[in-house]
Amino acid sequence: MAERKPIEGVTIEKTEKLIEDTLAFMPEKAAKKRRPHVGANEPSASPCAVKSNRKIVPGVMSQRGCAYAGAKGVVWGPIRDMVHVSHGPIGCGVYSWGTRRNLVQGIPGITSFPLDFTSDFQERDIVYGGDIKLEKLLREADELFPLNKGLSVLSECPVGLIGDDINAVTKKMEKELDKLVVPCNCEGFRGVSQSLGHHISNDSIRDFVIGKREFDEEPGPYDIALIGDYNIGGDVWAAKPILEEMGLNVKAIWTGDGEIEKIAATYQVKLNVIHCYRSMNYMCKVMEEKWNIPWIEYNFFGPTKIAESIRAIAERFDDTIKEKGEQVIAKYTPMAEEIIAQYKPRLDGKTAMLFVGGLRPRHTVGAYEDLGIQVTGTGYEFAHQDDYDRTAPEMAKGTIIYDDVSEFELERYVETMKPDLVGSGIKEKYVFQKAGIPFRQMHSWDYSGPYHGYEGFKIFARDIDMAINSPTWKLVKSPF
Amino acid sequence: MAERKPIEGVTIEKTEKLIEDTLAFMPEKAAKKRRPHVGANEPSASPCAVKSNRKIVPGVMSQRGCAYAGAKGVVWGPIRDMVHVSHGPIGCGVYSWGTRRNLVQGIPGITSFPLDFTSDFQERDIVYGGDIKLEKLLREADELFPLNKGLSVLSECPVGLIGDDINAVTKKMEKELDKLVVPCNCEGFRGVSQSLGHHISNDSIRDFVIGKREFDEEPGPYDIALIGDYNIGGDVWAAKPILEEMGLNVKAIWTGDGEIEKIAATYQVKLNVIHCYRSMNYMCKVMEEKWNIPWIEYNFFGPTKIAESIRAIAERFDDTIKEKGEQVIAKYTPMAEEIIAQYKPRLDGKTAMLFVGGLRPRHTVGAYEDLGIQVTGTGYEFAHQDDYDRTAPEMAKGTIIYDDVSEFELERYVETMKPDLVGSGIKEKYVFQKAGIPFRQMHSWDYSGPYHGYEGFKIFARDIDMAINSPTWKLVKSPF
Amino acid sequence: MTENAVKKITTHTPEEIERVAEWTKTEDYKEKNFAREALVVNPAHACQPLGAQMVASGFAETLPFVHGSQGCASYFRSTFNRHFREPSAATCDAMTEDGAVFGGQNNLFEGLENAYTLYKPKMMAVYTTCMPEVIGDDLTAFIKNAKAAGHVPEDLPIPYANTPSFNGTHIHGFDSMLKGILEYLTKDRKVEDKCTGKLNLIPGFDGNIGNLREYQRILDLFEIPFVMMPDISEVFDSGCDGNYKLYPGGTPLEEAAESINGKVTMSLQKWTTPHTMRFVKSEYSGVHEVMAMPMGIEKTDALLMKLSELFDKPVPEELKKERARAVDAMTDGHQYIHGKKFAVYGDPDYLLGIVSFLLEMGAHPHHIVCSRSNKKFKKEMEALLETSEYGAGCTVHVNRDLWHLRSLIFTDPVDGIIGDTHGKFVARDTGLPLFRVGFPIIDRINLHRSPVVGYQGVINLMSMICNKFLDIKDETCEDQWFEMMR
Amino acid sequence: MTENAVKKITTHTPEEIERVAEWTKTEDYKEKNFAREALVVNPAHACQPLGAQMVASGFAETLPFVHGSQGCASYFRSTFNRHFREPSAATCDAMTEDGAVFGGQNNLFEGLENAYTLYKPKMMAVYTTCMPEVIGDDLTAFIKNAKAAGHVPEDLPIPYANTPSFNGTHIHGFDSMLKGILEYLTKDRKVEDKCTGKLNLIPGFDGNIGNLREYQRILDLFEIPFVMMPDISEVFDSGCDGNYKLYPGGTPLEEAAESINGKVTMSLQKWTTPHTMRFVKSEYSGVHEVMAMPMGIEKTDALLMKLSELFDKPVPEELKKERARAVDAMTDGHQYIHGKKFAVYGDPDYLLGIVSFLLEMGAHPHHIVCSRSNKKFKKEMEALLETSEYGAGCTVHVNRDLWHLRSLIFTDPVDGIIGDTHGKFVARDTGLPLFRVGFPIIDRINLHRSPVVGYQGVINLMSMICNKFLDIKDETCEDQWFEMMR
Repeated sequence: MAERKPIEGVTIEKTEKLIEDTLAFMPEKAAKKRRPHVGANEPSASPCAVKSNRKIVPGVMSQRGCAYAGAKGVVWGPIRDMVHVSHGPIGCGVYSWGTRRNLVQGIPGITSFPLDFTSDFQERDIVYGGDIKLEKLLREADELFPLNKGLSVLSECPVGLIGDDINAVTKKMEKELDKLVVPCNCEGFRGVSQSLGHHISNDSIRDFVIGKREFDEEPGPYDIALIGDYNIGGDVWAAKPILEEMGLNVKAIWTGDGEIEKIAATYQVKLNVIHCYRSMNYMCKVMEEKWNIPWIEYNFFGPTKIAESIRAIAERFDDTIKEKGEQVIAKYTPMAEEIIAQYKPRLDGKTAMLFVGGLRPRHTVGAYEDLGIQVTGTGYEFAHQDDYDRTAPEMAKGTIIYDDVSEFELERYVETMKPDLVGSGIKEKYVFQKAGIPFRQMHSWDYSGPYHGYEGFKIFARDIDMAINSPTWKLVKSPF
Repeated sequence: MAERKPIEGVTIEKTEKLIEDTLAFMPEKAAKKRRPHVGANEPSASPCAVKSNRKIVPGVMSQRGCAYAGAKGVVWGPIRDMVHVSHGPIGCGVYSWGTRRNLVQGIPGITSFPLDFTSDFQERDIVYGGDIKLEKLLREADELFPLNKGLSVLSECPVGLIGDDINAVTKKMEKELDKLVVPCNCEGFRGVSQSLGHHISNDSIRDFVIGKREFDEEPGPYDIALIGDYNIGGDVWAAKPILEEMGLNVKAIWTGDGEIEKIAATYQVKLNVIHCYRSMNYMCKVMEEKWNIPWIEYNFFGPTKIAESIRAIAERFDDTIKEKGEQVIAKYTPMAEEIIAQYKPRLDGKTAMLFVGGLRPRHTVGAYEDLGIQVTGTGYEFAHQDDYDRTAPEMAKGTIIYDDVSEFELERYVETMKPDLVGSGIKEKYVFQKAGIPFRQMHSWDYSGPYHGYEGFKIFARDIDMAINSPTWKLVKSPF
Repeated sequence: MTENAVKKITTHTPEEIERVAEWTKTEDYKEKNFAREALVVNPAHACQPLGAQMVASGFAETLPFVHGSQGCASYFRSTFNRHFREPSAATCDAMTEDGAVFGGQNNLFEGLENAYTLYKPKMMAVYTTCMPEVIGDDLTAFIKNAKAAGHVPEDLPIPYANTPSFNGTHIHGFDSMLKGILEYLTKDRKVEDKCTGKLNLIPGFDGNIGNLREYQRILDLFEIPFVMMPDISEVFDSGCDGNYKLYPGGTPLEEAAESINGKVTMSLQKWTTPHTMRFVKSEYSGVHEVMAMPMGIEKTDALLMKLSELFDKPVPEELKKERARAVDAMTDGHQYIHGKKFAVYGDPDYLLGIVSFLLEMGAHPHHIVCSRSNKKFKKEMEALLETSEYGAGCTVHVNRDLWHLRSLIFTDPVDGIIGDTHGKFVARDTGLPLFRVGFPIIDRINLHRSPVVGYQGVINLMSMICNKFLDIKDETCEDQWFEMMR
Repeated sequence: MTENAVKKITTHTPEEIERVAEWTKTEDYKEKNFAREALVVNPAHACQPLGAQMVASGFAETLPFVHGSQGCASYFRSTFNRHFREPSAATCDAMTEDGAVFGGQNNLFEGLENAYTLYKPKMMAVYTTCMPEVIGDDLTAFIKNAKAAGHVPEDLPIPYANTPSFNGTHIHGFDSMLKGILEYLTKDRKVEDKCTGKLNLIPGFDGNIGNLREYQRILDLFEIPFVMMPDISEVFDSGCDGNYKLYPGGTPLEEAAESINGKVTMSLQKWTTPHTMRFVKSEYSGVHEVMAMPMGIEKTDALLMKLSELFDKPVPEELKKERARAVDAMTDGHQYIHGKKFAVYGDPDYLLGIVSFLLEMGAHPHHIVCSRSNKKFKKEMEALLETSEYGAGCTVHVNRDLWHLRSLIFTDPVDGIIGDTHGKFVARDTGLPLFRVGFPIIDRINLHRSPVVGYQGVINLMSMICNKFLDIKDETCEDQWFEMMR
């Protein structure tokens, strides 16, 4: 991949100065903590110099969530046929109920469970412990929702603090209910971000799920699992058909619109294809180690990256698949070109700054570029070094890379770099819109989507055009 | 029928005084004109002393409409399969479009035509005449609405004044289109009320419709036509099933949800049963004279009158029908009793005053009485002597009877008699509601209905209870 | 077949019905439909006297008086009753056949006398129906004679307007009656160098009481003294307190008379008030302005800036805040309406406002229908469309009715329809939501109390439209697309 | 079967699925559902710190500060972001494992210092999440130490509230934080014989900005000087003018401090403010009143009369007119809601208001669900139901959730559901319209700008409910019942 062409007006010097000027507002200690997390991009440097996966600076408005959010919201919640119990006080379950847009098939409450199940801890549960209640709860849940294929128990902060043993309870109940009953010790105080929640969830899958089921059908040469697509706004439903058109059998999805028993049987596939590296790479490595399943990263944002990814995936299979892969590309390229012809003239030369989670800060860059938009800054809420290493080459020289950026910083970076669009989260959305800056909520596709695949690109292009070119922005400045 | 029992506090003397006091506000000439139109009821007097069918007093707010309203709104509009052309300026058609609630079956615009067809006269049409335009219009209408079974042309004021000859045009077009094309010279300036519009329409049916079609099937002994039910709020659909359950074949309906060709073939039936005597008695008499078809009035408001009517109609047929009639009564009486048991305790002893059109000022009295409500005043917008003669016996002694009552008078009569409900038209509704008096719009069933038949009685009872007992009335008086 | 043969009753087969039903959705049908020259089907306009009656109702203690057939008066009244769910007092002189022969003078005499005695108005505003217009009654003479003959006091104001139904629409009747009343009341009231300091505000034909209250609120915030002519805001939105009032509000007659010495006279409906404004320009002191109905941000801005300029007052802080809040709502909500196509119909001034709002939201006013107007209006609308890229491909149809609109939508679909209640049939046929804006609205409650003008109007229009689209999404999507958030 | 045997993937037959789906609608299921003791499914309440954050946001230049886990702060903020579609500033001290072991003092020190430096608040309001509550952090000491150690200035107000999520709901957190702030700010500010002359108005937990503006408008009309505590009306409804403001509004701190010398202190949410009002009663000068949220005519009347009495001012004419207009709308529109049955859920004070409104309209609040409250509330609600014949047969369910409500509706149907967005699933399952009232509303726009209190609120509620029923009628009826008028 060639290095990105430089962006007019973006230089390492300017960016470094911007960073210094911004951090100067902070108390010394805080600035010192933050300094390593922000940098001007050096596409050729390896590894990326930006530090990550550290505690947030207390008192600074971070956008981060917690381990529970990473476990419930990201990994477990999207599994459609399980009862996911938010175990602890009322809040966590309510706030994460239906707010991540991990869509599911099925009949809600009957065969799929996008509901809020909670033990709604009261004072007495803190004092006497919640294990007995949990046991009763699981029994009640299984009785009232008999078609569930399993139950997950997601611990909230107090559970860990008061020393409950949910693992004992789930073990007992798995036997009693004859279903997968999975403990996940994802108390929000653990770790520094959602990321540990992903990891703990990976551990739970490793320890309590995978290997416990097998597929009905005999394994085939084209069996794969789709890893790290959470079906936000229907992304899986736009991505999976592409893989299927390539001739691959998608046996399991981790975890968007996923089914727990198929996840448990995933060790039988031939290849794991992974979109969200951050949240799921650990399990790919586990499966590689234990079952010799290779894995490959891919990117289904924008036609350029989709084609690259189709070819890279096909490369792992025989000529049949390679040929079909090319057919898929040939089939959809005209549609993609049409979209580009429609929107690129309206967007060419615009710039965008991003700050999101998981994979998007780097994976979506190509999609913006397909539309003629250059990304001048990007960063992650909860990335690790390997994410940043993968990001640097995708960004032009001198663009700004920020890790766990605070609202305070981001405002100033945006103020100075003046992008035509900011793509970030709901907490930032209205801040930037007040400033008259077009914005898309890029965790949840701003209630739109899917953005994955060719179908998603069409929607992505429309949405980006709508955001940037909405005539409403012209009205922000009052004539009086 | 026994004379109504007296109503507490209602006497001839009091009522006469009320009338005198009210008319005293008027200029002498106007009071003199109005005096004969109002009276205290003498149930046993024959004929009723109240004068009717006179010109309204200019300058006094009458509720009356015009001949066009009687023709388009009442008689023709409800025929579902004709294109009814409001011929003249734009207004009449627009105001009468969908505002009378004569519901129809069929696919609107395809097989039924609850639309507003108009020639939208412009100055040039007044100057040069509208006949040529009308001819073209009928051709256009038939082309665009090919499944129509006929077209009616309803003249508005200017048409008669400028000397157009719509009859010549319709005659020509009937031939050309090979469909019933009916002229109706119902200019609004003709006559003193809607009533002349009914009559002119009857004439049009007599001259241009009836006799021109025949039924496919052989005539049977139980063939009847339902006359004078305009299907307001679905009344026909609540009345017709009763007649059918009695074993009668309803071959045609005049004109609610009616079909023009069946109307044209009505001369083949054995009996005409007529609900709205005012608007259709002329045609019954014509059919009696020309085709020897007997006719009978009936009343399908409230279980008492329904049972009476079923028996009276059955009386015209053989024992089969009589027996079935009794079965119908037996079948529905428990339902009616249930309704009465539910609502009468909430309504017993209440009083109501009415002022409506056609048949309702007398026909609904029994339904109110079924619910325990006494009617203390009633009157008609456009009745004739025969209507009042039929009304007097239905009302208690001393109750007030008013013909073509003005808003000014009615307000004062209501103010003094203090009924718990006023049942009248949309123009009066909000006047009385402002005064805190429960009201039902009794031309259109206040967007409810049906009120005919047993099914209708259930809705009637619910609505009357709702109107009188709505807790909103308690809020009218402000505490400050 | 002989002409008078008795025929059997005919029936259509289901196939035939299906065929015709489908045919009405085709280009072929559309072509035939648009070839119509004589037939009008489902028009979206009413006749002149209706507009005249709205004006008459909007002056204090004024009795609207219909010279002509009685049925007309009942139609006008019930139309207002249904829309406002309010009383609508008006009387008439009930001309009948003899009037057609001898003229309506006697009816007018008797009618005026009775009405005056019974209803004690401070003014009677007379307007005509077709009948006296066709026979050529001379109202100037009749009213003069009525006074001379003592039927009504000499000094009772009885302005009148000729409002033939076979010419123009309700907005033209509005214009004539308003001009008639102002001409009458202001006669000989002009005083050199006198200035009331007030704004004479002419809102135009508007069934939305909320709009009128919004104008009043804006002017109060500016602290601009004003008189609204006519002012139906209380007349057709009076309270229920146990007492019916025949004359619950309206423009005070003395203030209307003094309006000739006003500082500024402003119409907010250009297409509704040409004659009135011509009269104002020729007779009134002060500044004369015609502004667009303030729908959408830009037209509201323009009004406020004009008021600010004319009265040398800054735009009130509260309105600045409201503007920013409305823009906030627009930026927050644009995604629910951006790119959506609409069919809109109604009166010219309303249409210009709605189209302006839609363009500001990035929506397309795809089919614009005015069932009675002219080429000049069409040009003005087209010029408005040209101001925005979102107006590209949108077309304006003048003197086309709602049956034409049906063909337009079937052959070139949209996402929603904006207009009065009469559009509900085309909305149902085409399976689209109808956003009720305009007059009359006779199948929903309270909508006439919710302003569509000013910054608040922007929020209201957005709420109505976007939330309905979201309702539809929630109601029609499959389970898998049913979501907590939207 | 051995425990660790690898099993085949299971599937359910369509018949089995259908059977279960139908079974969930039965009395049998309802019984099992109501027998639940441990499991809560789809509750309609949130946790204490959310309410505390709303309070903290509502004071001028105040930074809400979460002492505890960082994820909580993000959840609270995004909840407000989604409901108001507005920024929601708040920070936290990000306690993690080490905090669990050593306590959160160091986090608090660093957090307060950084937050103070970066965001320059005039006050920081601290509230807790589960974690410090479980480990027993001593906030009084911590904050004192923070000041002593120079992390923040001594004179910077840093009130705090213990808001454990395992106790009560968001309304209790609201109460604690408000009490905490008032206690802090008013300390030593009481002056004998001094009276601000003002009304201290405590609106309670209310996500409806329109309600707050309505209170303000009413008090302005009365010309009663007031301070609203907290006042989120600008904070969560600021304009879009190109400048983001971190602190766009809120109760001025000095006015809050002076509130202790107020003429009247009034809460409009009894169930939300018991501790605050207990504190007020014990410390504040003047009159202390708890009034019901003014939903419906009678409760609005009661509020206005109380204000009139306490401030010796007549009810303003404008409000009298509004009352009459609201009653007019009710009498005109009652037929569209009379006799209809509703399921309602939400916070206690909102529920009392909604039920009062429904009873006034002749509607039945058939199932009333409060997912966390107590027997006293249940009794109060039952007493309210007993005031009207339309309350007969209606039942109150306390500590029952929206999955219980699903059973209630399936076994005993209603016509509509009133509550926040979370009810949309039960509404969909049962095929009923959801009338969105309460918090949060995260799937429609602008509803939080439309007041449901006061006379205007009556009109808004009626419009929302009745027009939706009419929409449904028009959309679902057969052609033959499709009508122009409704």
